[in-house]
Amino acid sequence: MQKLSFWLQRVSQLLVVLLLVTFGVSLLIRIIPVDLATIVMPVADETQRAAFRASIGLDKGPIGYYLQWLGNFVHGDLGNIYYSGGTETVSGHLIKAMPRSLLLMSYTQIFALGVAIPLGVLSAYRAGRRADRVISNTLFIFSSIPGFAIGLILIIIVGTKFEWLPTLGYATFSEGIWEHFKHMIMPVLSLSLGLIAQYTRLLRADMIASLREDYVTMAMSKGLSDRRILWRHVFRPSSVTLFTSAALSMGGLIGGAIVIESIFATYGVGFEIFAAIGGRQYIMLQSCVAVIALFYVFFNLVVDIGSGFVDPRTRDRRANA
Amino acid sequence: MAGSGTAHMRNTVDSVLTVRDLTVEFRVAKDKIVKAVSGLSFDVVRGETLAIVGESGCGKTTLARAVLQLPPPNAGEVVLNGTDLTLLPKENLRSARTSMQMIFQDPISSLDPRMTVHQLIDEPLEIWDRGNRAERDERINKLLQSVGLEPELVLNRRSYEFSGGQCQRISIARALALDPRMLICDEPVSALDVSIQAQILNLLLHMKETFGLTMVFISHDLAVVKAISTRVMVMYLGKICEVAPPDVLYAKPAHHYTRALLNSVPIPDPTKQIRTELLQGEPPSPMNPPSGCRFRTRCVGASALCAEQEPQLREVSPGQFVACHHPIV
Amino acid sequence: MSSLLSVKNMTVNFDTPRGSLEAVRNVDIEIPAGTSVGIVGESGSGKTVMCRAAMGLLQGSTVSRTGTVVFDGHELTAMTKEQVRELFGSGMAMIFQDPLTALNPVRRIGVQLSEGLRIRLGMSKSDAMARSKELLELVRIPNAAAVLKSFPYQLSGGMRQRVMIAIAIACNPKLLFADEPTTALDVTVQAQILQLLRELREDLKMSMVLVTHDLGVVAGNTDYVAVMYAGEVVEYAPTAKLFADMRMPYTEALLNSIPRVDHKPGTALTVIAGRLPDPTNRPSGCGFAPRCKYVQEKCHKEHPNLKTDPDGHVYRCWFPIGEAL
Amino acid sequence: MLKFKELSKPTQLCVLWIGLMLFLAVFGSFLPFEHWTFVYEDDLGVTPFSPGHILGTDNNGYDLLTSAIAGTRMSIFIAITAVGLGGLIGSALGITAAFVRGKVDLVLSTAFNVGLAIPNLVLALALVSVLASNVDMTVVVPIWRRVMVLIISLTIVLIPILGRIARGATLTWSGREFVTAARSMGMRDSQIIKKHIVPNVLPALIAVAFLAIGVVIIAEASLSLLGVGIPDGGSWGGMIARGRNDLEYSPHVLYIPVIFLAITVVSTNQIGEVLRNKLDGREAKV
Repeated sequence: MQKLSFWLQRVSQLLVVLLLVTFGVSLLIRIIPVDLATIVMPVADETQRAAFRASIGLDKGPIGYYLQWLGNFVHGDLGNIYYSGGTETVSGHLIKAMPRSLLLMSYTQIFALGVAIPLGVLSAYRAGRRADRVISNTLFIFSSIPGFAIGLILIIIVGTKFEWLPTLGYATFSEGIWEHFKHMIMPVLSLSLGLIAQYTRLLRADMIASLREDYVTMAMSKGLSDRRILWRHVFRPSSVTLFTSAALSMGGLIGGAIVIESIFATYGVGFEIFAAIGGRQYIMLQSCVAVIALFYVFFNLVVDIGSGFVDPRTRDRRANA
Repeated sequence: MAGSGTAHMRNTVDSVLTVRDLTVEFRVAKDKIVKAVSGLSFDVVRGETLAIVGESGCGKTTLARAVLQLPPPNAGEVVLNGTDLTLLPKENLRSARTSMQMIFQDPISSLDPRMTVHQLIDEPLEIWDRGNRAERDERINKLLQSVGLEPELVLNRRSYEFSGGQCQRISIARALALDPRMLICDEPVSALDVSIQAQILNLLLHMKETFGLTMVFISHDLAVVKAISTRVMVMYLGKICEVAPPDVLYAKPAHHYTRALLNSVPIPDPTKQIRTELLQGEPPSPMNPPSGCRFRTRCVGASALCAEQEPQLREVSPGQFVACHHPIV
Repeated sequence: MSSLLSVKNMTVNFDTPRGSLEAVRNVDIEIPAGTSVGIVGESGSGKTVMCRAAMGLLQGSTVSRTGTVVFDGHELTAMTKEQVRELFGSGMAMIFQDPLTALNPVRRIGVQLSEGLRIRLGMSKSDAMARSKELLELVRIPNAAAVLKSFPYQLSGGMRQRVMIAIAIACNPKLLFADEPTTALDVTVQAQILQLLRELREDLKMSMVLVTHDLGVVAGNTDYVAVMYAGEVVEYAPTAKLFADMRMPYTEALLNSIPRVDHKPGTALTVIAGRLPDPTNRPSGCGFAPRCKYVQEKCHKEHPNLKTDPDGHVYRCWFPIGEAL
Repeated sequence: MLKFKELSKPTQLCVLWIGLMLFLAVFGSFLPFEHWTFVYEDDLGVTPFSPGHILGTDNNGYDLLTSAIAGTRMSIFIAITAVGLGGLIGSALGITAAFVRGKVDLVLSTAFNVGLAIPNLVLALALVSVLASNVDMTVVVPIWRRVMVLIISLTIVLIPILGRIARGATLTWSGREFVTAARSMGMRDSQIIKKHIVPNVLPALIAVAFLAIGVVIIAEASLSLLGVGIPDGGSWGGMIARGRNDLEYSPHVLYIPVIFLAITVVSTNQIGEVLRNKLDGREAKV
């Protein structure tokens, strides 16, 4: 049962990362030059503030505070958002924001991969020829324009000038599927153009490397058609890096989404983080980062499982690890 | 074999290198240990060339590196000029290593691509502060000339501008810079073309004479070894099969493995094709070697005894030692 | 004897950043049906490129091939890629030096082996699998059923080479190109693979082109030998004749530089000085002239033409061995 | 090394553009223009290519050319400092981890993974907001402190990214036989790192550093756009943030900093790419 021990080891590694990340973020509260209780209760007196500190464990030192927060987090209590006039739960905000972000990220990934895979295969197959040069150069430029710039330019052209699409807000499915997608098109485009460039380049490079391998010549000498060789023999071994990078870019997407969500007022998780920082809601920030780190761990495991699926060599290396 | 024993050890005062019961094992997984070299002993006498021959995975390269303590072996002693290297503290080991230099298989990977030939050969001299600039430059020129390179043409070029054979010449010059007593060559010609192989082999022979070197020459190629060795040691799965001078070993091998190996070498002469029975199968895994004689699973002469008892090296003819219960007579 | 494969005046060029590289130039070679022809040369002599170009396996915008290749009555050089492809598998097949890189790392042996059968012979999936198992047994792989389900990296070098041979002979090719099939293997395994190839050739009535750098491998396994140097065929003769009566100084020098187990220990090796000419900047005279011990004035200036002895021995030299100056 | 004349035309343009940006960053304030905060009260929202205002003005009357030059200075300064610091610290840690192996490697690799587990922008945003916050929210944080905080935050973000690359490169190179050869000659580990590892790892890191400059420029712009970076049009990001307010009537206020930023990022990416290919070509020969 070597396999089990590999996964145990891998999961424990990731858990260590997860704990260290959340602990690190919980230290932020200690670094800020301001007292959290003062921010939360600007008009309260010292006893009330002390009670507040005790309620979230701030009086217990960094480790005590972290352990209390962690205990609550595991039980689904992500803390509260405090503002003048009341509190709301962080989980309440996240439950509303999460689906929007997840949908935005999923559409972005699907669109980016859907475009990048054929482009990558085509430009590797026609490497050095015109189609390849056109694709590579166009994408190279796209990869250098930040997503928010693309978003703002889209707003100017598509949203303001021609008024084809709404520039702000989000629509749920219940408001109509078409409405939902209309609000998503521009954010998805802004987030995905850079990714398309990145994915295409990765796939192209790996495909070109694979195409030079003897097993491709071997497949040719068996009399297989180019199309079959490309997709059946070359694509799969060449796609490991692509899928790894796609899964790991989910984290980066959340970062990118902060800006895009604030431009398009999508109010997803990215926007919540931004709002938490702007409003000095450090508990909210801490829990949001923890949730993102959870995602990171999850997608790392997806990569591990997926790459074993695509490339049997990794599976066996693990069995021996 | 593939057995153990020390009958072939000569224990003379002339021994430059004496290796006793050397064992190297790697852990590749939790409960998987590769037994690369198992309790192996040999000695190398001044002025001789000991050839270590075996197929891939027999542990010959691991052996060479363990002798140089790169990394140190798990057990056993490596006595160089009377000093046991395995017991030396780090700093002393550093200086002890200089009397034993190594030539590697991949001539290109063994030279730093960012350094000029001058810098490459100067490096060992610089580490040990051998002479001033002018003296060192003169030494570099001499070394280059002795390996057949024109100093003016090569000094300021980098390794990637040279062919494999030329890189190997540079490596030899570098290895000789510190006046070592001993040269360990790990497959120095197997990455080279046939016509270049001969050049490097002849150069090594020539250098050996000029510099009074003692040599350990590791190879998978019995033919290459025959041309340059004074003693041949055949290895199989981390153990010794047979030790003998080449004229004896090639004429009448006593170990079944040695014979099989010899019969497998293709001879470039259509009139001399021998078609004997081939060795069947492939070597077993060094993680789980067979009991008793490690070669018994593929040996035509194996008996029940071979599974039970590990054969010890013994002398079957003057100078010819074999680790086999049923040697070929 | 009729020629199964006939290559006429073939030249292969690669465009490189350093200029045009003539990897193969003006090669003529005949592979008589039912024979095994060895192609010997050092690295960079163009032997691998020659074989791949003959089969039409070189691709990309930087390669160009001229000359004619006729295989079994088909002029390959006049056919489309698709038409040539029809001949692969059942007409020509190829095995490669390193079976680890020549087998697809992520697909099971069974899939790779049965693929050709299904596409070229139109077999059903189960028939192809059954035939695949037979093929593995034919190349003497023990435990064939388990090997069908394995991935290439799980097999040893020798086993992988057997699998590759099984794939190559799956559709009963008339001609097998074996490109350094044993270079990556240990000598004992090499002997096994060479024996397997000899037996299969006999059983399947298959011709073979055996590419190697090892004159020893050629001596025991071929009927004819072509020696290549710097992109050209410099000598071509029946194997026995070539070894008995060499005409080309390069062949002789190559043979004398090989360390041999059948010679006395300590026999000095003859060294070929210098190195191969730069393929992007070939000398105008004979490519071997700077390294040749018989070199004359003329060798540096004029490129030697192929000469043919009355007994069919072909060589490319102004002053062949055994001919008075 | 690379010769300018041997580069392709587009790459030459990229090098020239980066040269221009560096020139503006260093000497921009000596050019005979009004200070970038000067308000042309009569020229509000002038379109580009107008006399007196080649790149136009925005709706507040700021000249966009002088703004862009000042922005160049800030953006380039932040990017180069952060990449320089992050590169130095990251590669020192990465090289140590890979060369020493064992526990040191475990600790440093885990630290890198912790850094990588938080998305770059989230990490930078959190760091900036914590480090740049005042006790009293109404007190404006001075610009120099914002710049410092931005640089520190972006440096921290870069350390694990560049550290991991340095670690990978070191692992490859320290497996080469010339390292074994150096050991067998009696070289000390510290000398091996200095003479064999660093010179071989460095070129790859320089190539990556060029790519990182692009990443940092974009990150700084994103932070400014979110309002936590450089305020009031002091950098390209700040200009974009300002241009955002008037998309409908003066889109050029947005386009101009975006164009500066995009060309710069294209250029650094292209130079990084060329360097990397050049190195790969060398690698292939080795």
